[in-house]
Amino acid sequence: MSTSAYGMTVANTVVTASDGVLALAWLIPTIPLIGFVAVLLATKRLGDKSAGISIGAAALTFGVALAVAAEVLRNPATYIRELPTWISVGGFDVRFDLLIDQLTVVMLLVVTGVGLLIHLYSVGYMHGDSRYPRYFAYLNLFLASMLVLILGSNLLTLFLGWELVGLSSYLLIGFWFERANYASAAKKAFITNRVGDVAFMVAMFVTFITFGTLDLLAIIDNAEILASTTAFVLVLLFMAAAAAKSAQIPLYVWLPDAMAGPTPVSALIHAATMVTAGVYLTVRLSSLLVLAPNAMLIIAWIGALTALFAALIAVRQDDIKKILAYSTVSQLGFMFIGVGVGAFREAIFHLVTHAFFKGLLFLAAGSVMHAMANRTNIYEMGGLRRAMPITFATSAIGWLAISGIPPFAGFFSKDQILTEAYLHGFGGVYVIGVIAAILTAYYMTRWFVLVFLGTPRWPDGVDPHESPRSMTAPLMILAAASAIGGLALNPVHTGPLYRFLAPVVAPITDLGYTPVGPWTEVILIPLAIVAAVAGILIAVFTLRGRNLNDPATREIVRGPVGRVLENKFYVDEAYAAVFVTGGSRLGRALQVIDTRVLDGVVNGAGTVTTKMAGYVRGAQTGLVRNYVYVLVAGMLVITAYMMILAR
Amino acid sequence: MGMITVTILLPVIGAVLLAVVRSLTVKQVQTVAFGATVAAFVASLVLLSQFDRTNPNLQLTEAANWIPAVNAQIAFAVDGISLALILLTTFLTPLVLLASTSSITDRFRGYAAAFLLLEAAVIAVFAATDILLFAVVFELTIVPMYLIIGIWGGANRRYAAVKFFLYTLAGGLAMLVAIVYLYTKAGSFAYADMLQLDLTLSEQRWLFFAFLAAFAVKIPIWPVHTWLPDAHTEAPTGGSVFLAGVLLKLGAFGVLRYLLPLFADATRLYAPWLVGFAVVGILYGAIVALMQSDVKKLVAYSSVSHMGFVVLGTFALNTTATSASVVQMVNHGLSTGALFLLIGFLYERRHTRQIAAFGGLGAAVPVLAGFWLIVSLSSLALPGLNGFVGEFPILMGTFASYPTAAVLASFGAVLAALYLLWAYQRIFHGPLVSDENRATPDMTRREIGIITPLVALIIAIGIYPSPLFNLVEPSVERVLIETGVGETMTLGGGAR
Amino acid sequence: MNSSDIQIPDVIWSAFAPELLVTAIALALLLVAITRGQTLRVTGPVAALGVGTGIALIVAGSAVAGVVTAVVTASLAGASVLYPRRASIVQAVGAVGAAAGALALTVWQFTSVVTNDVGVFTPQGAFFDSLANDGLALFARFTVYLVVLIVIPLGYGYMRDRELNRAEVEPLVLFAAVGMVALATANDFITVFVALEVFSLALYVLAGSARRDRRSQEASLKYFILGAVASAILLYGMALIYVATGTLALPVIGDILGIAVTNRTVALFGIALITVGVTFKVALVPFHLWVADVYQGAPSNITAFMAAATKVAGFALLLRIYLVAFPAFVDVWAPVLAVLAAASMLYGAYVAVSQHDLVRMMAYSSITHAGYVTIGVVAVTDTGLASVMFYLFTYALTTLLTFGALIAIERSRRGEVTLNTIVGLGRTDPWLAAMLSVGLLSLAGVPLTAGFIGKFMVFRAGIESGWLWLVIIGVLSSVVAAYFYLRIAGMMFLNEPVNDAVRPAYGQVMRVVISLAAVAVIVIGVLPSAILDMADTLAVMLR
Amino acid sequence: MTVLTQGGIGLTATPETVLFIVFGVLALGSALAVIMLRNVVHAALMLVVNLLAIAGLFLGLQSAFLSIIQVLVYGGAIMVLFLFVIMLLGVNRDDLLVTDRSTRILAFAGAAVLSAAILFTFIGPYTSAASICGPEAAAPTAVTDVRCYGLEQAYDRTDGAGAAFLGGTLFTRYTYAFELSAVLLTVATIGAVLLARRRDRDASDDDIDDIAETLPSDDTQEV
Amino acid sequence: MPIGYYFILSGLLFSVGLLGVMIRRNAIVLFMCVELMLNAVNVTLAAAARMWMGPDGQVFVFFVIVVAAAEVVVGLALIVNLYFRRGTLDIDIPSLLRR
Repeated sequence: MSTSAYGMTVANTVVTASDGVLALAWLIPTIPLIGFVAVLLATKRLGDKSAGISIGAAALTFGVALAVAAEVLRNPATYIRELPTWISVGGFDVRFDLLIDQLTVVMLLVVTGVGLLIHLYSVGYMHGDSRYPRYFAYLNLFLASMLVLILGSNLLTLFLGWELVGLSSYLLIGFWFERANYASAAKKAFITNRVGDVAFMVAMFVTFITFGTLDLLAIIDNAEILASTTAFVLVLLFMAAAAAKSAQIPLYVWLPDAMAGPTPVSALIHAATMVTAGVYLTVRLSSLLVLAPNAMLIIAWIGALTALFAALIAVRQDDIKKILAYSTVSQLGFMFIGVGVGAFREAIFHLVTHAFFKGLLFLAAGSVMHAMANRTNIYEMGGLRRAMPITFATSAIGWLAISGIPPFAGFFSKDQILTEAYLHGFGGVYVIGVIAAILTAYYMTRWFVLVFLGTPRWPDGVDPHESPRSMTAPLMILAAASAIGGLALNPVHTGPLYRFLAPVVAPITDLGYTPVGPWTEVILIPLAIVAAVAGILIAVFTLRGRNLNDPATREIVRGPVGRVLENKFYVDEAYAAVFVTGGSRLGRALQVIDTRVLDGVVNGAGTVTTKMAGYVRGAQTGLVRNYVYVLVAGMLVITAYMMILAR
Repeated sequence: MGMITVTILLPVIGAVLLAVVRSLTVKQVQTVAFGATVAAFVASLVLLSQFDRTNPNLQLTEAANWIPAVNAQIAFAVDGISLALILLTTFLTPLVLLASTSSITDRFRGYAAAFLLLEAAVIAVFAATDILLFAVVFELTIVPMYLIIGIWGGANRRYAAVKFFLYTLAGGLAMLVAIVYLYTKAGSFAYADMLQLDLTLSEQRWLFFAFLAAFAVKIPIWPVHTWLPDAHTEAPTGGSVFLAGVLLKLGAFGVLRYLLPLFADATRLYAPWLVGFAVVGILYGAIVALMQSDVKKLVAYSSVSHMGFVVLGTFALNTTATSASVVQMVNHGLSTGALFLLIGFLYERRHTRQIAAFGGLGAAVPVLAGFWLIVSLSSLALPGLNGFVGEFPILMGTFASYPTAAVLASFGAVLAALYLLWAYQRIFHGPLVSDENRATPDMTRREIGIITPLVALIIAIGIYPSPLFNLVEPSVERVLIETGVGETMTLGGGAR
Repeated sequence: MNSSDIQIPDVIWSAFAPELLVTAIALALLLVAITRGQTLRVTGPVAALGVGTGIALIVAGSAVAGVVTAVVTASLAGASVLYPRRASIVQAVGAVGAAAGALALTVWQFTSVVTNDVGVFTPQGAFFDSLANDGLALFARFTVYLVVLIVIPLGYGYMRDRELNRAEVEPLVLFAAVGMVALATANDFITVFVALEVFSLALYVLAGSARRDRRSQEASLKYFILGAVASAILLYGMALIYVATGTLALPVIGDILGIAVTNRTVALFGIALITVGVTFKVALVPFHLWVADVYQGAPSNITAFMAAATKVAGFALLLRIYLVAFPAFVDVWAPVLAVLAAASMLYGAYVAVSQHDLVRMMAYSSITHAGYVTIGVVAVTDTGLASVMFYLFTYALTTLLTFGALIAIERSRRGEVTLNTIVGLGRTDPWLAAMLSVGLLSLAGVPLTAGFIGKFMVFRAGIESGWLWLVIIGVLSSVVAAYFYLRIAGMMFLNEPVNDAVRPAYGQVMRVVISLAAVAVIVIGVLPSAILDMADTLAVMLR
Repeated sequence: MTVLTQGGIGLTATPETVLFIVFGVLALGSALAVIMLRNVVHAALMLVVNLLAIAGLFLGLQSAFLSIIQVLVYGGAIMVLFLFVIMLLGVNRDDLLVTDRSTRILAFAGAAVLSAAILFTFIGPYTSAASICGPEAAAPTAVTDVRCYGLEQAYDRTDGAGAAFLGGTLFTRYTYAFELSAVLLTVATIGAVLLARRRDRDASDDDIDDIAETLPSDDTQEV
Repeated sequence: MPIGYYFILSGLLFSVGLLGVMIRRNAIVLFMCVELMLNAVNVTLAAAARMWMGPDGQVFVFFVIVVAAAEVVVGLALIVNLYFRRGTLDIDIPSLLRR
């Protein structure tokens, strides 16, 4: 306890939480888990009412989380809640211990808070679904898993949560499994994540070989024993794992498809919480990261490219959720820019604000879809501002927040990341980030305008109306958070959140960072605002007066470039060609090898036996004279052997 | 009479009862068979209670003269490894019999008797400390299984049964020759005496391969696995469950008990090769599983892949990986057994195992789908379920010795997810179009009762595997010391 | 020249008492046949004579021999009383009685004659050692008479159904048995040759005893021609050994060849020719060609007898000749026998795979088994000798069991038993199918059957003597062999019966005999100690 | 004779040599005739000549008693039986030779190899002066030379014709074989009766054959 | 005269007999050839008996003659039987049993 945890400049003490509210921290993942099981078991008896259990569990979890957070805020330290052993074999020990520190608390609040809101929202949104209780059960399972991920004090327990969120995600994406492509999307998400998991597992192997433990604190404390090559490999492996979970190039492909799930799920899992797990992981291991500057450079570039790439794709999408999905990928890219340039706290800050505004935008989209009888094409919308005033208003806040217009939350977090990138000497990353920011403003404006402004383009028979209170209430709460969250948490570079998180992230020393005067930021901030406004204005001007009913001309970006963007750079197709077609070719080849070659040898041995038997059997001619010949021949051979060879 | 003998004899008594008393009604036959297996399970629990976990050696020894002329004894003893596998056996058999009561309508008496004999033989394999006795019961397991596949199996059962028989017999006979050789050196068949033998490396080499022939076929190690898909596909549900759950473990058990300690030098010499074959098996089995249209065949190939992990861990030769291998044996028994049970339930409803015939069943049979998913997840090593706690330490331990192999094998996990979830998707997801699918009834109370213990264990081991690890680890360490890698490779520490 | 120069041999009656009894009963049975239904006319006096002899023997001190004689002859008369007009039953009872009596006398010989008070077993020679009552002889005697005891009831109903139950059959079987035992006890070339011819001639005739069946006739003719040629070759070999050594007594030959060889080439030539003759009798490749045809053509009960007993006699001869007469030339003949054994094991197994007729399949299987036994021979150790005896004993039992079942099937069918015949037998007659399966599993060498222990012992002997490659070939052939045994079992159990499914016919006696054989096969498989110990004890030869 | 003597292979013109050459040539020639003559009766007669020639050889070997037995049993009983059967069956013409040329060549080659082995075995050690039988035999000159002792001394102790000499051994040393030969003759007799006795219902005798012929004698089915 | 010539003659006679067995198809002639072989061996035995000054060989000849007689009895019975059934003495005709 007296050791300096984390090896950070601002050290936390390590405390074993044995009493008080922190001792009850084990309840945080357990309550939703119990909720999950209880709902499943109670469904038969209680029917749709069993969903109440789930909401109760979420609320209770949020309550406990709040209490824990309050405790940590009051006495900042790293708390370990000891729990039983999970696996212990031959020097490999893993316990279920919980790790609670500042980073955990931030994540806890985001997850449980947004989670609770989405539980509530879902009451209205999922109303009438045939598997209503099961949906809530899955939500609870997700919460439990995500909380295990956040609280695990050990890479393996973290991995446990990591995988279980994948499972929940799988279950929820494929919630409407009757739709074949939804089921495929679920599977795609799981499999893609598995690829990352391999990297995660190998990373754990390397970690264990190196450190002799998978305990997070021990790793962070002893990070400096890493050789630089090992550190480089290790960081990249963790990044590969994070790239899968957080939808970065090249493993982002599952996230847009994941929009097959119910919209609140998209909001919760595929925008606010789960997909940020990769960010959490890398920030958690920041003291490892800083040992491998080259790896961080790669991370930053992955983030930047993903941000730009996804933003470009979003420009030509016309599905209300797909745009948001690519936007999420893009925003996650920003977070990884933060991680890559060493702005760990900024990344977390952006994670938080993103949870607010992206959750908000998704929920709003859900609200719109709810009103539009599950239509998702933004060209079939328009002019909803009157029909759905609350949704419109809250969406507007979300739109401004993501576009980076001050004083909304997104502005602060995104700007701080880009500024850090610039300050740390990542000029290229900064430029790409700015371009991505302009694009973000552009496509979000397009999204907003096409959905809410202009004249209605929806077909006959659709009668949009505002969603019920259970849905609008979360919208409003999130809108409020999006509006003031940034200002409240970290208005300037060294705000409260920044200071709060200081003990748990590694300081940047070695990245060519030369502290520059505050005047640099003074230049950069207006630049960011100009970029955001430029994006919005481009969108507004290009959309004005355009015939949006004509598919041929309604898009601004047309021609070959447009087609490439519309088809998402053909990445899915390329992957299909390489992995699906190639894989099935290989599979067929092995199948042939199995049946023809390996089994063929066996069966062939049988056939040869039978054939040989047939030939040999031919000697048995039935003619006694031939038998005599054989007899005499045998006699001569034996005689010859004995008399000549064996003399 | 010691508890091991009791555990072995109880099923035998049941079988004899079934064979001798001809006037039993079907109900009575079921009761006798089930009762005998449950009694054996209870007996094995008593065995567990008598077992001293801290003692790594073979214990609870029982011995009686068998063939004094050749110094052969009927000698039994258990260590943690064998006890774990005995428990797995006695746990699975009642469930298997219970599951068969509805599917096996023809000559259930013979079926039950065959199973009881099989159970007894398998327990004897795990408990034998006389190597001749081991060989005898090892071979003997073939016969009832042959009958079970051959009589109660599917359309192509004869081919599958004969293939199973000849494949395994061929391996077993090679081992028999080696055993006789060992006997001529040691002058007795006692395992303890065999351990004292001082064999030259060239002797060890061929003996190693002779033993390996028997075990590799049984496990099965690629490329001698081709009997398995056929056997699994054609076997009745109970047969498949038992085959996957228990019989495949005989080989892996044999490797641990005999191959490693007796031919330590050869083992260390050839371990890299076997690791290589294991990796090939893992990936190959998984890829071929992907291509299957028959769900049983798919699971059969998945067994090839999963047993590859067991082999990998065993020949990684460090406590972590090798102990986890034993745990993985149990896990594979549970999850693949459960999967076969579920396939059997589905088959009873639909009389087909072609994946293409299904689709959208998740809506029609949600409970079955749920269980299936859990079991599939266990099989694809989702953390929190049992498959993971076996597979991960195996890979971890292997990484310490063979990093490349471990990394390659890790991709087996991706592939496992792919084939299992793809199969799940094709069976349970998608629109519920055909009338047969729509009319498929969900699981009955009895079926839920059968699968629940398995799933409970799957989850329990996934969350709290320590008792299992504690049971096997001392024994595994003993084996590794005998194999000459006793200075247990300390994982971690020095950076590579 | 005065007659006092001629030594009057001191006949040790106890040395061949079983043969004496069997021969006497066989002659009596011949007489029974000519009474035309008045069997008591013969059996009465025979019984009187027998009982009288028995009492005399008891008085003379041979209580066991006396009792056996009296009981066997009395039972013959008893059968006559019970079935006054059924000569065939009386004959069958007489033959069984003779075999049982001979068995009793064999046991008596072992316990009282060749084993002294403190239980030490000493081989006994008689007639200037032209007859050897050693372990091998006692083993062969016991096994052969046991085979007779079993085969007579197995064949009774079968022969009746096929109208083969001619009066000469039982006596010929008994004479053949006497010949076989005499061969096993023979310790010089003359006795060997005569004994060989005794049982060979009897078997030639028996093989052709189904006179109306062309196949039987053909079998008989083929067997005869080949047998005669082989005998001639064997005889020439013996003559050459005589040329080389100047003696015909096997132990003396062994001594002479061991000390100094006048002319090695002649001896080698002789050994080569003897190898041909002897391996012809035990049917090792390439001198096996008669086996399949003869087995298939001969009446099945005779085939059973041949398969079970001839192997015993043949291997007894082989062992005695090679181990007693030619131990000095082991380097020469052992490789040859090993090659023949390997060829037999592979050939038999491979060809059997493609057979359709079960009896013919059994013939090839017997070739395979001859190969296995030969592994024990080339081991040239006491372990090997014991393993050979054990193997032969269990093989005889198993063969009888298998043929018993086949005979039961054949009786119903009056024709060949093919794979198609037995389809679904597991349904129509589970008991018989089970019995046949036990036999087949034992032949295949599946654990917990006698066959497994037999193979095990033989392989062990082989490995101990360094014949690893031979053992490996044995294993390979076992796998192939398992396939065809398994195929039969599969046909019975894994298939549903067809419409004209067989309904095997057998009486209670047959049922009991087959069951006992099956039980014996399993008991020996599980607890082989008694037989193994006995084999170890008997692995002593008069040298 | 002289030529042979000069050839140095030990043949001298003793009476024994004369006997040997005369009867040897006769035996070999008649044997070849047996296997070459197509007429069975002629072959049988040639066999008689062969048997008698061998009886002559026995004389040369100082085995007069064997010679007598040979004439009586073989030349008398056995050959009569042969001729009787031949006549009974009425098969005096026979052209049943193996017609296949290559087979015949093989057969001759086989016989030639065997003959070569025999010559190889005996020429040399058994044809030296030491192998001349009786007291007149020279001392062996090579270690491989075989000494022939001759029967003279043995006969000296008995009656000179060999009968008692033979009988003495036969009824002492080989009693058991002698007794067995009694069984052998019984077996032969019973066997002949069993096989050759013609019984009832010969007309429908072949019913079983018919069944046998309709059955598939070859396996065409696989499992 | 060296005793070896008897052995050689005997061996040649044996070869001739064996050759006869191989090239003749008539059962009776075949059988006569077997007799030739047995007789050939008799010569060897008698010669060896002389060589070794012992009675054993002569006794063996005696027994061979007995055995030959017994064999002839059985063999001829078989041949008669064959002829009555098949109307031929060709040993190539009976070949029901094969493969």
